[in-house]
Amino acid sequence: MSKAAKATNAEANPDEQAQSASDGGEIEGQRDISSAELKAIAEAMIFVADEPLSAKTIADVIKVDREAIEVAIVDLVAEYDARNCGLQLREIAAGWQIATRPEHHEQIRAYLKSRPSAKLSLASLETLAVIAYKQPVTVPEILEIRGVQSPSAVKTLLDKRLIVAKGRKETVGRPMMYGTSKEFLIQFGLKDLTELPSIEDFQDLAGGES
Amino acid sequence: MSKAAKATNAEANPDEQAQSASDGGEIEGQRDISSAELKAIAEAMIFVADEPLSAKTIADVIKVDREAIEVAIVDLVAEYDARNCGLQLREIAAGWQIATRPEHHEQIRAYLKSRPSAKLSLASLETLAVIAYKQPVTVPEILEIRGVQSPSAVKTLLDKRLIVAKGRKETVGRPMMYGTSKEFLIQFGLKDLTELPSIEDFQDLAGGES
Amino acid sequence: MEDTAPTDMAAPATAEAPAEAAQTISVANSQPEITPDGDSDQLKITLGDFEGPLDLLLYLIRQEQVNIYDIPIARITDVYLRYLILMQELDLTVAGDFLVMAAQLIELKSRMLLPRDPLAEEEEVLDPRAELMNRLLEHEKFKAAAQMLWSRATVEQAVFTRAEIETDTNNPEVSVGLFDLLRVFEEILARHKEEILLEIEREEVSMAEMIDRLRNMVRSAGELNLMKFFERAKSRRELVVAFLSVLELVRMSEISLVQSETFGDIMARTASPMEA
Repeated sequence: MSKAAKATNAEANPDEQAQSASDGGEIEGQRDISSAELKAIAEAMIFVADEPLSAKTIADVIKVDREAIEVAIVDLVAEYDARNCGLQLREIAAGWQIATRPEHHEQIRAYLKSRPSAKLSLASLETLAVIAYKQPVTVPEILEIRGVQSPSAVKTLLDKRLIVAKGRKETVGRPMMYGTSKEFLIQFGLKDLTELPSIEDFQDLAGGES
Repeated sequence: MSKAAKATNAEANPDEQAQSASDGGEIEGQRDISSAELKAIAEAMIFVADEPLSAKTIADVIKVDREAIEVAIVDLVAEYDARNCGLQLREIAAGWQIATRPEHHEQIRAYLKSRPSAKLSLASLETLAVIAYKQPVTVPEILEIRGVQSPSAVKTLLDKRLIVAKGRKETVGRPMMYGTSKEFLIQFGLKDLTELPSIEDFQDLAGGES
Repeated sequence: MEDTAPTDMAAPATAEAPAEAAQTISVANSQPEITPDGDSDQLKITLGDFEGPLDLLLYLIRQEQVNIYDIPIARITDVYLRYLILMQELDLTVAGDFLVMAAQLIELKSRMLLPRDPLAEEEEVLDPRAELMNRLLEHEKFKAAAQMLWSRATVEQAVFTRAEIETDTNNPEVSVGLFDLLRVFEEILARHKEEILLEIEREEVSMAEMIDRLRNMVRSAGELNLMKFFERAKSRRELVVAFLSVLELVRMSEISLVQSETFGDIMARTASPMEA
């Protein structure tokens, strides 16, 4: 029995409906939705979604302006922060998600009996960095930058769904090109690829010593 | 990043520590946990749990008195109700659970229905793989290759418009042949079928080990 | 976790315990060390996660405290080669990439020794080290980026989302990517192959059947290439039966074997009436 299904067996409170009719403008084919209700619906929908949910998706489903949803979400984020509670509402992979706060990870791990999942090897991380910054990029191009022949790191990243195929390059042999996936954004806590620091920012680090 | 910093030096506010020492009493081998923190941890734990969580379980995991957790949860429930938000904290099956409120069931149902599903059952996925790589192919041929009956998977794929009929094969019974659709290309981000990864692409990746 | 190829030398190892080469990889702050071991001349080596020759070179440049923009090629080449020899002495597989770099360094070193062409314009004289320097700088940028990703992932691992909401357990759904399609297809093919093999195992050809088969084949064609006959065998056991049946028919003088040249094909023929 899903949590979502649990939500089905009750009627809306008549008082609230009356209230919602009094504020907020009417949208065609849709009953009035107060801003408080909009916030509540957005929160509930983000909660049941099993991946980060965009404001646009929410707006499309309940047939209101995206701006209204965006306002509601900004309000919600402020509420979550003000409550100083165990959860946060955050933007990730071009969507919104409810998640725990990092400071409680020890207790949550203790409950889930989970250990920090195996980290990627240095080879995989470097390969991932090359793909993230050079995408779409082919295996030969990755090997050229890394200076090593082993392409097995690419396979590891595919297996972990951190990268995806992005078509073929129109050169000799038509090699497959790779780019980062949505899963990559999620696992590395990124809103989108523009949130990655520029690769040139690492220039100062490179060769900076000595 | 600041989140990490928060996680590592998560020292409780001295005032709060003093408070919790006075009302909770210190538990062996466990640093003081303020009541605000207890509430946050309980909330986070209930959130990640895949079944209703009892106060006792939470108390056991973080090694505090059950009474302290019960107080924290009562506080939390009051907070949730006061916020008048999209979620509720409720007791069910001798445990606590975060769930959506019944009054939003319509919108949540609408959302769950609207979800584009790039998701396929394993049977459908296997059938799709056979059709993608062997097209045009008939149902008997698919059965032969997969070694299992798959007529319903073919129907699912037709319903999802991932495959289309491609005429009849000129053999006994003139069975219908199937191939992948334009929708298939769109969903898998392919320009054309030549962009499908080949077994060679995979072998190149696995072949790093000399 | 072991997702690097063995040739990558990714696993840290020590001179004392090379057997522990398969231990887990720690990404951060794992630098190799060479330290004198007590009074002896022996060097104690701790290898870091060298992901290839560029990594090793960068490390050596740091260790030797030389300027990456003005690398003393002769000195670095010597240190690099010494390092490779040490790795070989430790029985660590030195991957081809390391040897290629060694060759490039030696070539660079010799080019540095050549006198400059006095006729060449000053601007046209490119520093032979420029390409290597650029590759090193580029590589180091991505190493730094990898560290950044690592710390991001670490923070992210402390964040949890709600548990899966159960769906229909009878029909577990999987979200699909392009490579899933290929992987699944390969699995089907592999499964198919296994089934064929299993069927062959069950099918047993008796000695008598095999003798009949051989006899008929030789009779109908007049002669039979034995190699072809043996290749028809679908299992090791069937091959043995085929071999025995050839011996049996030769023993009974029903067939004779002919080899027209040394190492040539062996043909089975119906024994000629003269021999019979």
